[in-house]
Amino acid sequence: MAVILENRDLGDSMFLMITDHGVDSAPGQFYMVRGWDKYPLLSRPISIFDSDGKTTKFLYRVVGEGTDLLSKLKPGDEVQLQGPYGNGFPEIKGNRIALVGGGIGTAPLYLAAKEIKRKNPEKELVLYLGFENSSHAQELFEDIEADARFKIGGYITDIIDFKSHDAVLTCGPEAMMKAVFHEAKDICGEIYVSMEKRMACGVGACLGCTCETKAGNRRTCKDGPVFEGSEVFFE
Amino acid sequence: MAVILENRDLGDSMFLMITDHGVDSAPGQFYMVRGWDKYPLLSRPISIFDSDGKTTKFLYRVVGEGTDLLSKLKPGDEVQLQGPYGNGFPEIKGNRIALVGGGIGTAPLYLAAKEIKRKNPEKELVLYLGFENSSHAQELFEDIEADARFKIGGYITDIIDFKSHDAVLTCGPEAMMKAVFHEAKDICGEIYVSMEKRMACGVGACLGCTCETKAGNRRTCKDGPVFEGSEVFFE
Amino acid sequence: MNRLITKLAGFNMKNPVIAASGTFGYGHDYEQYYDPSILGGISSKGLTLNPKPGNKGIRLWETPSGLLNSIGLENPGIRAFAREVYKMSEIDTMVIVNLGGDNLEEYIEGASILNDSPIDMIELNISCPNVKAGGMAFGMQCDSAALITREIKKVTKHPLMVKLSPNAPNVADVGVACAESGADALSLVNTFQGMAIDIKTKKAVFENTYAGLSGPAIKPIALRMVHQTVKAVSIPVVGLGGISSWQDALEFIMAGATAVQIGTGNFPNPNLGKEIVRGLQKYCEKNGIINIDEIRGII
Amino acid sequence: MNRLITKLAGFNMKNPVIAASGTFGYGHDYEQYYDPSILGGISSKGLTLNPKPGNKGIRLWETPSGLLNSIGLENPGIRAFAREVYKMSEIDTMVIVNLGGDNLEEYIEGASILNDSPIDMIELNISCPNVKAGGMAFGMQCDSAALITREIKKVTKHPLMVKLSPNAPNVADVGVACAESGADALSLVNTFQGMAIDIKTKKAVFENTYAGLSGPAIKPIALRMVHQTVKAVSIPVVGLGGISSWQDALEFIMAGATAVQIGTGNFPNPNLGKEIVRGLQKYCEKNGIINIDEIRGII
Ligand SMILES: Cc1cc2nc3c(=O)[nH]c(=O)nc-3n(C[C@H](O)[C@H](O)[C@H](O)COP(=O)(O)OP(=O)(O)OC[C@H]3O[C@@H](n4cnc5c(N)ncnc54)[C@H](O)[C@@H]3O)c2cc1C
Ligand SMILES: Cc1cc2nc3c(=O)[nH]c(=O)nc-3n(C[C@H](O)[C@H](O)[C@H](O)COP(=O)(O)OP(=O)(O)OC[C@H]3O[C@@H](n4cnc5c(N)ncnc54)[C@H](O)[C@@H]3O)c2cc1C
Ligand SMILES: Cc1cc2nc3c(=O)[nH]c(=O)nc-3n(C[C@H](O)[C@H](O)[C@H](O)COP(=O)(O)O)c2cc1C
Ligand SMILES: Cc1cc2nc3c(=O)[nH]c(=O)nc-3n(C[C@H](O)[C@H](O)[C@H](O)COP(=O)(O)O)c2cc1C
Ligand code: FES
Ligand code: FES
Repeated sequence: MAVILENRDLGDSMFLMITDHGVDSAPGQFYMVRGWDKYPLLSRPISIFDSDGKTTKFLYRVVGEGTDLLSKLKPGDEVQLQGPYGNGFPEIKGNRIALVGGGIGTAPLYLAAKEIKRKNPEKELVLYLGFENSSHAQELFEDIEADARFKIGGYITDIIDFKSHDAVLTCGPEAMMKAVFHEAKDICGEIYVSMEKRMACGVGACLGCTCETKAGNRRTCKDGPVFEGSEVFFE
Repeated sequence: MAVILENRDLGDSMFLMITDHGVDSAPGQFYMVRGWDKYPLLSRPISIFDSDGKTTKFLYRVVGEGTDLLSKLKPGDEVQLQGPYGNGFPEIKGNRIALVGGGIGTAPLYLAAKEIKRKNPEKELVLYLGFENSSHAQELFEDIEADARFKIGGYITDIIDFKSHDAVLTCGPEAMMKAVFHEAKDICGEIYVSMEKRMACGVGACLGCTCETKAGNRRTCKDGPVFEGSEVFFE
Repeated sequence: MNRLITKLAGFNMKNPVIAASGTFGYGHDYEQYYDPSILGGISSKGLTLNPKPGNKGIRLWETPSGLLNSIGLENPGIRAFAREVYKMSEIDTMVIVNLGGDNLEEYIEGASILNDSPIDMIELNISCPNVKAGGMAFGMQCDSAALITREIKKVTKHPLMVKLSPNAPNVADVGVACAESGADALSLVNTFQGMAIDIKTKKAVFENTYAGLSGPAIKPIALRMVHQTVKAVSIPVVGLGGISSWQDALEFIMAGATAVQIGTGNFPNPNLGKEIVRGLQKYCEKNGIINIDEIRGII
Repeated sequence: MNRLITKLAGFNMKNPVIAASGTFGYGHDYEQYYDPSILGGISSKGLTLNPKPGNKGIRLWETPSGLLNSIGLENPGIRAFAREVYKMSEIDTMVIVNLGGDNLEEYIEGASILNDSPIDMIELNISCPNVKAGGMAFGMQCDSAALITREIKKVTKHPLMVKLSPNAPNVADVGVACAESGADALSLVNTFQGMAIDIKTKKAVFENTYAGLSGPAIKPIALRMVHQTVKAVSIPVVGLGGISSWQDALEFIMAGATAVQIGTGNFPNPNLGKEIVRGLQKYCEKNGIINIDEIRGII
């Protein structure tokens, strides 16, 4: 059980939850989060926004019953974190990396950017972050040593010049990731997408989160959520 | 929605919940209490411990899922109170009244005693309150102008001399109420018992709380929970 | 504009929201919450020819998102009801009597007595799992369901809705049998036979061992059965089972239900009937639906 | 002292707690939580002769205290499994292969291939509601269930447990038919056929329209079916459906289940298997029960 230190309303239905969970985890991994006992039945997959060995942070959007319950938790309340699960983003070879996020899909890109910078301060990062509305969520991304560019409304791809990048990490609505992949595929050597599927177990046991790839069916929770863009059949 | 002002742990799994619910209600009535949204399914019947037009108070014991959830609510949290339901204790004609409670069955006797004293200060009241263990719940009863006698463990009937009373109100485990009734029936003119049955609707619609009486089946939630002792077939 | 007007077996209902039998008494118990005449219909507690005291022992047991009940058709008998029927009939809505019985003769006599009552419909309860004789027995097989439907149709002058059991081998087949035998409408589901054990006493919780499961837990199964039955028959089907919100009600209507009933959902939320009527009306307004018919059976 | 030792079809299990098919992969996925060899048994994901990609579209949908799934028996095929069977067999527990198929021939060939595999039992899945051919079809009627049981018994050298469908007209009757045809044990229930509708898209959520309901929501019905089947047959019955705690497991055992399986309960609580084994052992200790047999079928 982790204890909530802060659960900050960022506006536009988004929240930042800071917990005292001190387990190290890799960018792109996620937890099955559970802020309740028996109901609703399933835990909710939420990406790691930040993890520093002392705290684990989540950026989430209230869309239904589970995230609504999460948003009502107060400092001192407990939350179950099952994980960290998933593969996370791999080491990137490229030097001019675009991190492209849409909406709440921006969440895993914070730690991804931070870790790349920590390991390879010389790499150039640009964060392209699209939101439907402006909110305090944007401010969260301002303390990374990276160029963070925001687009409120419209298509994120409109503000990206893929030619200035050799690698892309992307997370967001599938249609956005598909567009990013198609625009980048002939230009950037590495393209990684973080897929989103409904999940029950999170550990690879139920096959509920299957993602069709060129290498056959893969489990988003265990073999993913990060896949090579060229591997995935987008819907 | 009522707001919780205080939710005090009294020890021995008992709690006093004070809400800002200002509806007047009669002693012996109850609310279907709901401190959660959809789960568990049913609301929980809880007697009115005290009601003063500004607040409504409940004395409850944690025995399962629902009462456990109630005990975790904090000041400022909301709770749904459906009611007040039930008939409540009637006007008592007798002048030397015994109020006999066992365990959490003591809850409705506080307001009952208070109201009798308010309307008829001349009446003599003795509260006989049995608890399995001592706790701060006892202290709650000390501010009524009545002789409050406590029995920790054992049979409450051991400390009652029914000859010094002409009326009895009782609430508690059915076996206790049955014993009280049998010892009092040839001595006291008025004996009222407050029955406890599982309830779903609380309004008389489902017939889940039927109590067998000499006048036929009665709904504990609507026709009761208070019945004349001589009417009830104890189990 | 009322976008919810619904025709059911010749009756023009204000809306397709009916209070389910056994969960709404005889119509008046929730009056402190709302005027019951805002509902499209109300089905009475199950009535039998002779008064029934109902079952002994525990009658209610909560399960995860569900409720097991073993009321056992406690009721004052049809004659006593008929004497006071005006109390229910004065509610300006479709008044339905839920009719139970121990055997065919009782059902027939009960239906005959009701001919003189100002009610709008009989709901033939051949699906109560909580009584020993009669009850569910008639609803389990096509031939017995057909027989009783035919016999009641012969004697009743009221429209006849037959309430089906989800415990039947194949509920849609039973529905077809009833439709062929003259039923004017079907309602489903009644409760699922379930069980609970008290591990402390090492006994079944209910004196009858089994009891009837209702509530949100059963909704996915009930919805599937309603969908299957709608596809199998051409008479109207009234859907129920676990409806707790207007969205749930809409799922049943999209699955083809002409109307819905709300049972267990009334218990946690005594305003449910009102909320569903309003929610469906607002949904139609927002989506430019003139009459809810437009989306009925869309799936 | 281990008070939970349980004999099932000739096998001495450490305890009566089995991980249910389709919810525990091939035994290793929960290893970060506990050593799977503490379980009494593990049933594999359903395997078919030929690899299956499973169903397209949404595969999971949460319902009140329940889960609808439409996985569609995604699996690598029995030959691929058999080549790597050592990975599952090295777990020191009763290793069960859950066997599915599109038609009788496939089932038979699958069972034959498994003769060379070091497994302890076959669980014949004639109850999967999520595949078009085969699957549940065999489990719906007594004669087809009897036929397939007989045919598999002819070819397999492993003990045979037949997994029954709660969607059958009468699950206990199907159980009797399987028992008479040579089944060594029965397991029930598989998922209940259910449905969900997405009111926003006005479409059924699942591509196959219907899906399988599991989880706490179904427990009361599953328990009733297990109780009925236990009374009807003399072979061991393994009970499952919604078990989420050792108390739930105990209810099934008191209802007569020789062992229990835990499926959906693993998802919200990945420690469930461990907790149930411990909980049952402690319960026996506290209540002076030398072996859990003493309370099995007490109801
Ligand atoms: C690997 C992964 C990482 C994610 N990271 C984040 C994150 O960092 N921040 C964030 O806000 N959201 C994230 N999501 C989406 C998040 O899981 C859903 O928004 C959430 O489960 C919705 O739950 P709910 O109870 O509020 O909604 P409901 O609609 O009530 O949920 C009902 C069911 O559907 C599932 N579900 C609904 N929407 C989604 C969805 N978009 N993806 C997966 N399952 C869904 C729920 O888990 C639940 O089982 C992530 C999803 C995945 C798969
Ligand atoms: C008219 C009336 C007045 C009551 N007043 C009080 C009071 O003032 N303080 C107090 O602590 N308790 C009171 N009770 C008892 C209280 O309702 C139960 O203790 C409570 O419902 C238990 O809920 P749970 O979820 O904690 O237990 P669980 O066992 O988890 O509940 C499961 C189900 O059983 C029902 N149930 C369990 N035990 C009882 C019981 N003893 N009586 C009725 N239903 C039960 C629950 O309501 C629920 O539906 C009263 C009961 C009635 C009928
Ligand atoms: C307490 C209770 C009593 C019921 N009594 C009856 C009855 O008398 N006649 C009947 O046909 N159905 C009866 N039912 C079944 C309901 O009308 C309904 O078919 C069932 O509960 C499923 O719907 P729900 O999930 O909305 O409750 C009863 C249900 C409950 C919970
Ligand atoms: C995601 C999922 C996949 C399943 N796959 C299979 C399967 O391959 N074979 C099978 O016999 N049962 C399968 N089942 C059914 C379960 O084994 C079990 O019978 C059912 O879920 C009821 O038990 P539960 O409520 O404990 O989950 C599956 C269930 C789920 C939830
Ligand atoms: S969520 Fe179960 S396999 Fe991925
Ligand atoms: S609780 Fe429903 S009639 Fe009393």
